[in-house]
Amino acid sequence: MTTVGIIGAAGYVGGELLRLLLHHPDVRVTGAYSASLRGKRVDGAHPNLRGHTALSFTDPDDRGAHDVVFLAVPHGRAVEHVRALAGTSTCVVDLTADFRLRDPGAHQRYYGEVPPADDLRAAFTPGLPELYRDALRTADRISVPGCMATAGVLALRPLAAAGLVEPGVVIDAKIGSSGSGSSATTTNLHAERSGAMRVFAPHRHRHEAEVAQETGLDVRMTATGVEAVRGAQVLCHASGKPGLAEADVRRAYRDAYADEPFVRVVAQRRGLYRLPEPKILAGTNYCDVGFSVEEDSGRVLAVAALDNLVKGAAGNAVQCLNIRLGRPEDTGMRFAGLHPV
Amino acid sequence: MTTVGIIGAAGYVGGELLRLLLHHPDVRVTGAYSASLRGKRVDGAHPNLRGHTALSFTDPDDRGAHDVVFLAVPHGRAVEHVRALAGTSTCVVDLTADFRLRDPGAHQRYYGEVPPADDLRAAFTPGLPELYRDALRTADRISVPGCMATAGVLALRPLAAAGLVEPGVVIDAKIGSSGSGSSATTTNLHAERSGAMRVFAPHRHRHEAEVAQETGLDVRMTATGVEAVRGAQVLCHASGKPGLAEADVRRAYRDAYADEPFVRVVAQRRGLYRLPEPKILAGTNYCDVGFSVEEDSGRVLAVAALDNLVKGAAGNAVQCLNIRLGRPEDTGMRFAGLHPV
Amino acid sequence: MTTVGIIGAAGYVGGELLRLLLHHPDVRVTGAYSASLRGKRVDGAHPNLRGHTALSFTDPDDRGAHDVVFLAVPHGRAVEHVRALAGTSTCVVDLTADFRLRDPGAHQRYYGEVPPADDLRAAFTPGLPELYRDALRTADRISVPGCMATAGVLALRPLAAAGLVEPGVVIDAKIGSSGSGSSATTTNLHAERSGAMRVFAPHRHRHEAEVAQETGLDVRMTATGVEAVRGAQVLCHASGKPGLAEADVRRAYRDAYADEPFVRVVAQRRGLYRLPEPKILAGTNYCDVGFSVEEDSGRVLAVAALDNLVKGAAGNAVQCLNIRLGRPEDTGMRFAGLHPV
Amino acid sequence: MTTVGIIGAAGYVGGELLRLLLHHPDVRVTGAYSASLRGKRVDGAHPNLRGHTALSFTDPDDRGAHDVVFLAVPHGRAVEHVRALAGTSTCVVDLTADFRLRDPGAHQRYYGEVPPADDLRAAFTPGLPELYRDALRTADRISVPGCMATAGVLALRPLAAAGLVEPGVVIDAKIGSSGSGSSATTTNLHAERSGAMRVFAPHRHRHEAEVAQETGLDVRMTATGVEAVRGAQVLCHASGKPGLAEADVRRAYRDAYADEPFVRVVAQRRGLYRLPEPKILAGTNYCDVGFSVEEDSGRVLAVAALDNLVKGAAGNAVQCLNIRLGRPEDTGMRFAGLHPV
Amino acid sequence: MAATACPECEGSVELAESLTQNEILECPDCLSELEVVTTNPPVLALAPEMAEDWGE
Amino acid sequence: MAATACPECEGSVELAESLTQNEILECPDCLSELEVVTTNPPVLALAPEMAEDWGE
Ligand SMILES: NC(=O)c1ccc[n+]([C@@H]2O[C@H](COP(=O)([O-])OP(=O)(O)OC[C@H]3O[C@@H](n4cnc5c(N)ncnc54)[C@H](OP(=O)(O)O)[C@@H]3O)[C@@H](O)[C@H]2O)c1
Ligand SMILES: NC(=O)c1ccc[n+]([C@@H]2O[C@H](COP(=O)([O-])OP(=O)(O)OC[C@H]3O[C@@H](n4cnc5c(N)ncnc54)[C@H](OP(=O)(O)O)[C@@H]3O)[C@@H](O)[C@H]2O)c1
Ligand SMILES: NC(=O)c1ccc[n+]([C@@H]2O[C@H](COP(=O)([O-])OP(=O)(O)OC[C@H]3O[C@@H](n4cnc5c(N)ncnc54)[C@H](OP(=O)(O)O)[C@@H]3O)[C@@H](O)[C@H]2O)c1
Ligand SMILES: NC(=O)c1ccc[n+]([C@@H]2O[C@H](COP(=O)([O-])OP(=O)(O)OC[C@H]3O[C@@H](n4cnc5c(N)ncnc54)[C@H](OP(=O)(O)O)[C@@H]3O)[C@@H](O)[C@H]2O)c1
Ligand SMILES: [Zn+2]
Ligand SMILES: [Zn+2]
Repeated sequence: MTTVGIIGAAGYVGGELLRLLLHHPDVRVTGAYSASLRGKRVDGAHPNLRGHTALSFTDPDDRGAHDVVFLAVPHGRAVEHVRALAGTSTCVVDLTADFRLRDPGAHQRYYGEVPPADDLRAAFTPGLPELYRDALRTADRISVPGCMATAGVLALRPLAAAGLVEPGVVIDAKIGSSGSGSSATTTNLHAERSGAMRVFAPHRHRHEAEVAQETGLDVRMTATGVEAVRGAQVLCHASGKPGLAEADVRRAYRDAYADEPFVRVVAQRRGLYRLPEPKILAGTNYCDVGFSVEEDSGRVLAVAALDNLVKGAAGNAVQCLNIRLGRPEDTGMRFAGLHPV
Repeated sequence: MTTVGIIGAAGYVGGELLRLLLHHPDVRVTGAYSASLRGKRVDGAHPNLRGHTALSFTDPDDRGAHDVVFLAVPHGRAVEHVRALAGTSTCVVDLTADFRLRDPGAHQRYYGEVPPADDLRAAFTPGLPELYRDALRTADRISVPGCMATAGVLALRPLAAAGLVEPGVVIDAKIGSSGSGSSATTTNLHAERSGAMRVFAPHRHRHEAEVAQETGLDVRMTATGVEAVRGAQVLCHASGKPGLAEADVRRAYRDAYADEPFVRVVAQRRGLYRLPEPKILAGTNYCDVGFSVEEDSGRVLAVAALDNLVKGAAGNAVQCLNIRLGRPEDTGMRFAGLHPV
Repeated sequence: MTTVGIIGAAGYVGGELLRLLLHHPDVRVTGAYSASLRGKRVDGAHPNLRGHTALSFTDPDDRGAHDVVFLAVPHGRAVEHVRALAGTSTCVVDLTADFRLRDPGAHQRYYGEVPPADDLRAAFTPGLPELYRDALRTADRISVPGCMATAGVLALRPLAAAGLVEPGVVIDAKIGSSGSGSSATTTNLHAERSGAMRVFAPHRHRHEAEVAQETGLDVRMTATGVEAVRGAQVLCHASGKPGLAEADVRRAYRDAYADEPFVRVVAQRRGLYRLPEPKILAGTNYCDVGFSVEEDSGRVLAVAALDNLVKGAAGNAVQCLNIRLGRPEDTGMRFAGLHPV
Repeated sequence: MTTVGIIGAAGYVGGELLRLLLHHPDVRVTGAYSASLRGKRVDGAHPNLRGHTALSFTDPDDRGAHDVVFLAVPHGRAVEHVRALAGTSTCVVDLTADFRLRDPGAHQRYYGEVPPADDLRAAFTPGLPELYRDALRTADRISVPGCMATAGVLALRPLAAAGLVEPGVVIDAKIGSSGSGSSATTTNLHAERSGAMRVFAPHRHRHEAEVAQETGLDVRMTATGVEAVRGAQVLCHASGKPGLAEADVRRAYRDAYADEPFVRVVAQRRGLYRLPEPKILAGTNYCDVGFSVEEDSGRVLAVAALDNLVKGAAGNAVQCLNIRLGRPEDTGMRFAGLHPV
Repeated sequence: MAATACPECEGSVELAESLTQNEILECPDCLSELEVVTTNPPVLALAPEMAEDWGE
Repeated sequence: MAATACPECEGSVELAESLTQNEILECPDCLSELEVVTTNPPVLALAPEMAEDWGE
């Protein structure tokens, strides 16, 4: 049994980690940390876990030893925990943005702050199985990408890798309200957030830097909050290289994802769900990717959808853990998703 | 021109008062008071008013003189403003619960606090045109009822007045998130409040006392927060007196509301909208009331729906003002509502 | 391996049966029947099953032999299938209303039609594990109750069995749009159904008869369609027997459900989710039940929530199957549900 | 009094025309035409109009004479009505796509069908007051643009006219379910359409042709159905000409729309509603337009939002009528919109 | 089971033993409806498609 | 582990070995906050509760 501690366990990503790990056959959750709810029952904050756990939260200051520690804390706060564990062989899976960008200049530009020290950063492997599976088998420091970044990378990477599109790509991203976490602010007040189509990042959403890093494309990302609790979708507008045929695009996606357990290629000519949509993915670890090519003009639309709290965060982290433990990647994550929903 | 000041103008009810009064032909808004937003533009807090006003908020401590003052402040805070105006002939329209219950014992029981002094309370006329129209023509202190109370009273009063039902009535009330105002709390966090069916008052919702007061029935009210921003609906389960016929019930509603500008009797045998529903009332001052009688068993269901911020608060207050000013009651409130929506 | 056929597999309940049974370790789905979609892939109609099955639909007229047949067809159409299987030892799990009411007079009254013949009806055991577990172990004809009926029975049965309440109970039921199936009608057009609070059954909702049958109470049920796709909730307004104490009620629920795998007692004094709410149950087989007692007046509110397609239909059916097969009841149904959602 | 007939009055656009025209002080609705609902009350189909009209629908085959006829019929069906009125001086306001594109080749390409004859087409003035106000004063044939086309044109025209951006523009459009009208199909079934992010036009949405026509830009439009009943929003991704400063862009918008009654420039640095969002526009005739410029990279995002049934259809048509009648443009359309909502 | 490539998307379409002419198959990848034009060798073509409404 | 009944709902509340006076426990059934009034024998009482906002 691998013992696991979750820092930030009272938050939305923390709750999702608990949901996935409490039933994981190879893992035992030995610490769920929250300062504000220390001593309180875990199923008070996460009512879906009633009957699934009798755990209570522990103060992060009383952290015990665990084989694996997940960091589901606010952006900027992972560094202190990583530093505290420096030199130990504890496996750390960080879900914040702190260790995602390899280029310290990009970190500075996108986050407006000094990046963590080089030696800390250098130890991290990106927590994206589809690109870094081999490195993840032995990684002890894993940095899970942002939710819309994962969607963008998985949508564009086959096109970029096969050299099928021109570098300039516009990404239009949509996301539900859980994407901004569990603290109550006017931004997320139900009467204000309901039915919103809120362009909260007209330019340079931070996940843009991650998509650029992993695809080599010149990406610009705009992000809009829409009516949903869970779910993110990216529409990537690209231009095909001269003479691009739809068959080439389809082949690139097929080849890239043929053996992936959690990426499905969805680009159908009939039916209601022809391209990826997040609602049927809620609770699952899928990232569905699809495309549409207009051969005349060479326009390419690449689409990806996922649940921001699962494949966009906790589920992706657990998939990395499964790889690290040498277990089947879908261990603990076989929920198919719901329809209708 | 009647000059008007609104205390609590940054809140949801305050915003709705502004929407209705800024275009009212007989009124000029000369003060929109907010402590937290003093000096800020009104259309910053209420973006629907862009292009409709250049007003800014004023600190309540700098209150000027107005012919009419609306109090849209939290429960318990109206008293201080009413006291400050004691002895003046300023017309005060209070939208809080402070002056709604005539019986100080009931106030104590339902609010768990000492009611305002008798002399302050005695001056108030209930702001319910359908029952107190004549008194309102000259009233200088008006206390607007609660939103679900208004729905409950208008649904049950014709039955009670005509003696058609037994006294014991169960009211099952539903309400949208704007009913709890504009401050951000976990309760109203979008990700928590979305899709809720939250029984927040399993027994003795406070509005129960108002319905009892105005109908003489022995009412019990349960309230549930449902997915909606605006809108309240009450389902009143009653038992008809022996031998009750549907025709009697229909006649009672018709007679009661034949001349009412803002109460429509909706009880149809065909179509999608057979009984009152709040969604098509958003932004309007209607309270739709309807009923269904099962003659065999004598069961009666009375239904009412309204927009909690309009007929349930600001619109009802403006209707009272129109009566007080001797103007047509629908002045400034001719919006028909939307469909589809 | 038990072989299973699903008649009505293209519908919403049929899709949910597929979701649960395709991953059931003891079962193989050997027939998914649909007339309108015969020959089409199952994951075209149920896009959540992409990657989970390569099955196509078969015409019901070509039905093969299966150990178990689930009937997820429209009300009134189960009889023909049951008749066709008469005399065989195929286990039939019927999800329609055709065999739910023991009293043919009640069937006639509530459904306005002649009930199936006595010999057909007599063979059926109600598919409600909490009440009929022992009989289900050997049952070959199982009739799964209605979704709001299941909620109502599980909410009220402990009170009724312990004699804690007076017989007259008012049930106010709410339900999402999936409750009326997958055929497109104006009733369920998105623009009309969105944000609805539609009292579609002001009196005598058909599930009332089932609640009466299983609790012995004199129940009246009103049903309202609310904004949700999945989910049903009942609020049961009852009067306690003289002297009723909350402790008695709590004990009755605890005793009734202590060992039930899918009934949780939820009646908390703190937190956001104090009483049962369907949204956190989507996709799960739970029926959460709770209560609130007002000792002064003796008023009792019993509340239950479930996912109408799972514990209200397909999940309950699979739980019955598990019992019949002598398997752990939660086989194939360990999904905990999501939060936030 | 101008007499008005509405063909297609039972539809969603028809209903909105009725809502606006029944209270228009200069107009009398003398014909509301529907084949399927002939003889039925108008407020049966449009429940928001209860108490606002006693009209019934008339069969379109019995069309009388009216000063103005609005065509709110399906795409392709306006031609027959226009032809029937050829040679009369009846003012025709067409809300379909039949007469929107000046270039017959474009019509053929985007609609896959032969455009109406040249002489019929030539008579039409585009129903877009912001661009064709003068021509509209005397126009007898008016063709109202598509909803997302209006948004796209109003968002981009100031930039195009001032030569501030490069020609290639990507438009990402979102729309609510009322955009596809009132007939019940699986596409719009509540359980399927709820929470959708459905990319129904990955390329070449038809409104793209209209935006190109009115701006001269090389536009590509993708459209997605999102969770909303009313509302459309466009995000227009453009590249500024070298050296573009935000101040130039702001000035271009200000100059273009300074005197427009129904276009508000919304591009704020603070607050929740910084860029245009449709929800606060429901029921209003506003098209809010805004922008964000990233000076370093020269990226420009232009945003517009409107209610597809109002400024996107019926309201825009009424604004044209007001111009044609020489009345204030906002006659009958002073509703400010709601917040919260 | 034999398989052939979908003429629309090159996806692999499984062919039953008992293939009959004019039979309609469905591509598992793109969900196109495919008509069996000849059975030996098996040739599939895009079936004439009723335009299917899909939004807007 | 020892357990005692919740004074509010009779639910079973587990008691750690190292119980300290005035410690706040939570009842697993009704989520009430319970204060340890005495440790030997262990006696729990409903903790003075800040009214918690919950809707409306
Ligand atoms: N939400 C998403 O969709 C999503 C997706 C991908 C990645 N992420 C990332 O995941 C992280 C968590 O996001 P979330 O949405 O779960 O946020 P959240 O709901 O706000 O939860 C964050 C939790 O962190 C705890 N915390 C705060 N400061 C801390 C500190 N210094 N040390 C330890 N714990 C601290 C808080 O609990 P206490 O105060 O009680 O300790 C809180 O419960 C963020 O970095 C976010 O960017 C989120
Ligand atoms: N929401 C409804 O559906 C509804 C329906 C019927 C009646 N009501 C009643 O209407 C009142 C207002 O409700 P709401 O929903 O508009 O609440 P809200 O959105 O919370 O607004 C209340 C406003 O009152 C101001 N305020 C707070 N304390 C004050 C004080 N001592 N003096 C003056 N102003 C103060 C606040 O602004 P600053 O802090 O900036 O001054 C705040 O904007 C409440 O009494 C409520 O019960 C509400
Ligand atoms: N929805 C719920 O929440 C719920 C809950 C509890 C119980 N139920 C019950 O479960 C049953 C199915 O409900 P649903 O919501 O899944 O309905 P649905 O989505 O409308 O599906 C019904 C299916 O039955 C098939 N069908 C129609 N006539 C048939 C016949 N004579 N023989 C065989 N199949 C036939 C139809 O497919 P083809 O025409 O293609 O064959 C259709 O897909 C109903 O009896 C309903 O009352 C529903
Ligand atoms: N919905 C929008 O957001 C929107 C926005 C801009 C423009 N438009 C355009 O406005 C038009 C109406 O759209 P809608 O959304 O209102 O559609 P809708 O709700 O489907 O209504 C169309 C109406 O046209 C009637 N009709 C059908 N065939 C007819 C014919 N040959 N002659 C006369 N009437 C006929 C139908 O009623 P009966 O069968 O009873 O006669 C129906 O009520 C369409 O051309 C649409 O493209 C719509
Ligand atoms: Zn294919
Ligand atoms: Zn307790």
